[in-house]
Amino acid sequence: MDRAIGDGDHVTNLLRGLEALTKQNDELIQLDWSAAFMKMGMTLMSTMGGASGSLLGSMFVSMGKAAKDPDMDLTAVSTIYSAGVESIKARGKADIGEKTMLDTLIPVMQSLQSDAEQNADKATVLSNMKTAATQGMQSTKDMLATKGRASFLGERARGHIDAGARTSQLILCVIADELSKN
Amino acid sequence: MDRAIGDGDHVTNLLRGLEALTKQNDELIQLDWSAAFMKMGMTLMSTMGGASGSLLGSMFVSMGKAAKDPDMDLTAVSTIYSAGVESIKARGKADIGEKTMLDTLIPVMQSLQSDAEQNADKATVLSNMKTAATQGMQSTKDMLATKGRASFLGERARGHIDAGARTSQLILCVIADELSKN
Amino acid sequence: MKKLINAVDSVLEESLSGFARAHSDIIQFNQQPHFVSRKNKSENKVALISGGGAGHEPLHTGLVGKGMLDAACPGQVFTSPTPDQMMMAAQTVEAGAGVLFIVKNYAGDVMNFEIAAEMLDCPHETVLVNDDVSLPKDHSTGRRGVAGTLIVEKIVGAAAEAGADLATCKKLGDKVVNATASMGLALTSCTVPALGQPTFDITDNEVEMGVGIHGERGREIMNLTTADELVQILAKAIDEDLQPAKGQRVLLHVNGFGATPLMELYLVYDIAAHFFEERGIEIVRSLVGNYTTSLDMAGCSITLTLMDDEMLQYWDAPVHTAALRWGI
Amino acid sequence: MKKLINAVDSVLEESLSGFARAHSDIIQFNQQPHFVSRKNKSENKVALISGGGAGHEPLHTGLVGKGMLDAACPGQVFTSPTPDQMMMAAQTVEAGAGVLFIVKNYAGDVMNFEIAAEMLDCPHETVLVNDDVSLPKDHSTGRRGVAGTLIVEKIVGAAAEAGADLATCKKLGDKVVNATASMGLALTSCTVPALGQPTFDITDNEVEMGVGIHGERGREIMNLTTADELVQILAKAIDEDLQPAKGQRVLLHVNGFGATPLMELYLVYDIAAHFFEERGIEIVRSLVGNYTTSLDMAGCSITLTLMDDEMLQYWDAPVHTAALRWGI
Ligand SMILES: Nc1ncnc2c1ncn2[C@@H]1O[C@H](COP(=O)(O)OP(=O)(O)O)[C@@H](O)[C@H]1O
Ligand SMILES: Nc1ncnc2c1ncn2[C@@H]1O[C@H](COP(=O)(O)OP(=O)(O)O)[C@@H](O)[C@H]1O
Ligand SMILES: [Mg+2]
Ligand SMILES: [Mg+2]
Ligand SMILES: [Mg+2]
Ligand SMILES: [Mg+2]
Repeated sequence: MDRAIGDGDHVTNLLRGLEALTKQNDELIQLDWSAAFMKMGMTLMSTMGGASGSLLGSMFVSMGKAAKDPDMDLTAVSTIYSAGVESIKARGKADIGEKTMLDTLIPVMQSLQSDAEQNADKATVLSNMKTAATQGMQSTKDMLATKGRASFLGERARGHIDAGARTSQLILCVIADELSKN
Repeated sequence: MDRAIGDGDHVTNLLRGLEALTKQNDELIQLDWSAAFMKMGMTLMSTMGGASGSLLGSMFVSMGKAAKDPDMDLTAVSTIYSAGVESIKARGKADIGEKTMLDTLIPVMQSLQSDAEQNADKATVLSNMKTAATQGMQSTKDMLATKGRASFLGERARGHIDAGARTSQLILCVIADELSKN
Repeated sequence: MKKLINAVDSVLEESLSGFARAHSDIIQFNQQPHFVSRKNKSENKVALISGGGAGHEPLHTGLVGKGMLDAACPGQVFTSPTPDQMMMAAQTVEAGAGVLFIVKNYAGDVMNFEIAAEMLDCPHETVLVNDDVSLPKDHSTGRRGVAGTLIVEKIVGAAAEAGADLATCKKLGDKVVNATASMGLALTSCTVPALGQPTFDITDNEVEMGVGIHGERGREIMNLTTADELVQILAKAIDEDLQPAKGQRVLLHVNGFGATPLMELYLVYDIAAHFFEERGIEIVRSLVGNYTTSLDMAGCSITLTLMDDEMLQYWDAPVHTAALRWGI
Repeated sequence: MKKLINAVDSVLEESLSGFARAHSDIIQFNQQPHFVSRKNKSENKVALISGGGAGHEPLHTGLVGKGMLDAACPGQVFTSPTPDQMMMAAQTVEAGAGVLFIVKNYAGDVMNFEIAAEMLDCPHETVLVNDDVSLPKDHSTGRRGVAGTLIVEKIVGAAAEAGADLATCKKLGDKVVNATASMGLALTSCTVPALGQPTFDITDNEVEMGVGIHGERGREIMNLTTADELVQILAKAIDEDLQPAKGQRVLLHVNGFGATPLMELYLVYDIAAHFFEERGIEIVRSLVGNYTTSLDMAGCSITLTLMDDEMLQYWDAPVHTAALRWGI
């Protein structure tokens, strides 16, 4: 997926990380949210490699640190997720508009935050989340990249969706779909 | 031409040699047959390289040694040419039937020898020479190679004409055609 | 994809195993997590650690040994290694004088090394290599680290071996980085095993000019022309960046990307050497060969380092690694 | 054809010029006729001369220097050199103790060296290298000389350096040849500049098994399968030919043909080493890399040499050439 404007390994990296997580499923289920996020972060960090490994690893570790409350209401989810996204911004020295996964992750953060403030119902939250993720992902298409490998390509990167933005969107949409089932 | 069963350089080697000879044309014309053959041999030897360079070089050097008589009648030509072919046989430790240039050169030698004995007229000599060269060249097609690079291929060499046999035939036919003009 | 491998997933493991066997006289290989380290640890020496995605061999594993790296952490092919590799490597080779990380400037490498460094509880410094002048100096992520990395590792490795302390090694590393510029071009893409197809498409008369070392596209596509013209473009970019003075002594490194024969690399060297000598620059050391590769990519890069007495002395100092060896 | 060259006719010249520049500390290059010779001639030493078609770099030019060859005569790409090259090289490097020619067994090489030898008026001997076991021992032209040549040159080079006389060098050379077996496979053809297209066609799932080093086809076409299976075929053929006894010490050399990355070569080494170790053979020395190449051909060969104390001592002796260097 990052073949066009990256080095072609993003999906492999992600799959390696997800596979490692799957193997720990039984263990993770035993843990509270904080410990589970922490462990997931460490696992992603030590199995994925690449830019995305350090970023997603950092995200989950930070989410683990933020998840003190066992109670997972929308506000808690929003706070925890935001802590994760902020850690990516800090680690990657990047922000929205640089053609990275943050272009998916930040709009979702904003959507969660405003839905939490407005106490929106679950269906709305999940639908808004998917819209934000998808629009964010798509917004990377016409961007110039200023972070990550695609930045080396200058104008040649325009017209391609960022791999990290795309996989983040996919994952967030799958999560939203799963949550809407129960 | 020796791409199929050789290493693909035979024609290049030959052209390099012929080009060097062409450059010496003015010089060669001044020399008697013996000296001219000698010089041609040394030139081929030091410009062609490869198996064919050493063989054709040896051939011309030997022809130079054999060309003592300034008088070039058919018997002399046959004797001189035979000396050249014999030197290839000796240098290459090869004989007819091994899928090499000798399969062209030896039949021509035999044709010249018998035409010299029978005192054949020029047209007959040249026509016999062409026939011998062409049949000889073609005979290599179905042979197994036992000398040269093609020998490494075993059965895989069958069905291909040997490059050295082909170029020898071409050269001999061109010479015959030139001689028949005057 | 035509490769001498058994399975896409086991390439790295099996290759490292072979490397470890073939060079068991000088290195040892840690399986979990992956890193290669020097067999004989010398006390009170700054420990040099580098790493990065695999696929650039001999960089970095082939540069572990006396006079150069203490450890190398290979990631998956073209994928930055993970922090636990650098952590464990550091714990293994640290010898009382601190750790110097030598990191090629790529987001993934930088961040993963950073995380490792943050968790490390011994003195440490990082030298960031960013020698690729195909990108402007003020590029948003900085320039990439490419073939100049070997030169940094050799010179700083010799200094560490000679007893220089951490601050001195760090300073020397930065000096070498600042004195080094590289630029490369690709004639073909490479094929990453996990991908199974060339990373980019390129026609028979195109050249990717200004490429990195991960099979990513270059700065621009150009028409394939003579080596003279292509090498001039590389050399000019380097010359404009470093602006060496007349009489300046330099090290000229022509690097192959993996599939370009030595015959062509020496031809490239000839053109580049001529270019710089014509400008009154004195080539005092040379290195020609496939050192910082991109798997099976065809192409080359040119690296120039402005040398001074100190750097020359360290370049010449004995080294014994799998890929670079002299004086021992 | 995608190559970093200026013109088909000048490749060799320009490449040799670059080689000569890059290694002017140890070699000198004679333009007319072509040969590369050692810079510092030692008196009363047997002079070792090898040569052959170009395109196998670093063989042989990259093996000229202290402890190895005194001169190398490169022909055109894949074309045997001409006798005047060997004559002139011999006259230049002969140092009162005679000349030893090291010749790979190919009709062209053999005959051209033979002619040179016949014209030479100093004592001389020839070691014919024929290590390629892809051909039967009783093949009509004998077996080809391939990657084992480097091992002959290294060991005999060290003996000559140590003062062995011509007869001793010749005998040692023959001993190494008899103790050495190689076999190779190709994944792709190479492209000879003058030809401009690959020498043979091969599909994506074919392997040429039992190839030489001139881009000629191999013994047979096989299906591309795992490295394990392919390397076993090479190793088995070598094992059957040399029949090493249990406990036999060997040198294992994995050679790349030019376009195969080190990552794959080390993987091949791992498989081959495992194969021989399982049979109780002791691998005491290893060499992995692109040494006897076929321009840009992808593929590899395996070479095994049965070592004794004398050969080990000479293998370990100092050497300083462009491509092989240790101890100096
Ligand atoms: N500095 C950064 N900040 C945020 N995201 C980044 C940054 N650098 C890269 N990324 C994201 O990482 C993705 C690439 O991940 P991956 O392919 O695993 O790493 P690598 O670039 O090391 O090969 C990009 O598509 C982009 O979304
Ligand atoms: N031993 C030999 N005796 C006679 N002719 C030979 C012998 N070996 C090779 N040849 C001829 O030489 C030709 C190849 O010449 P060339 O391609 O120039 O040399 P090389 O085989 O060294 O590449 C073959 O086609 C064959 O006709
Ligand atoms: Mg990537
Ligand atoms: Mg040929
Ligand atoms: Mg990557
Ligand atoms: Mg040839």
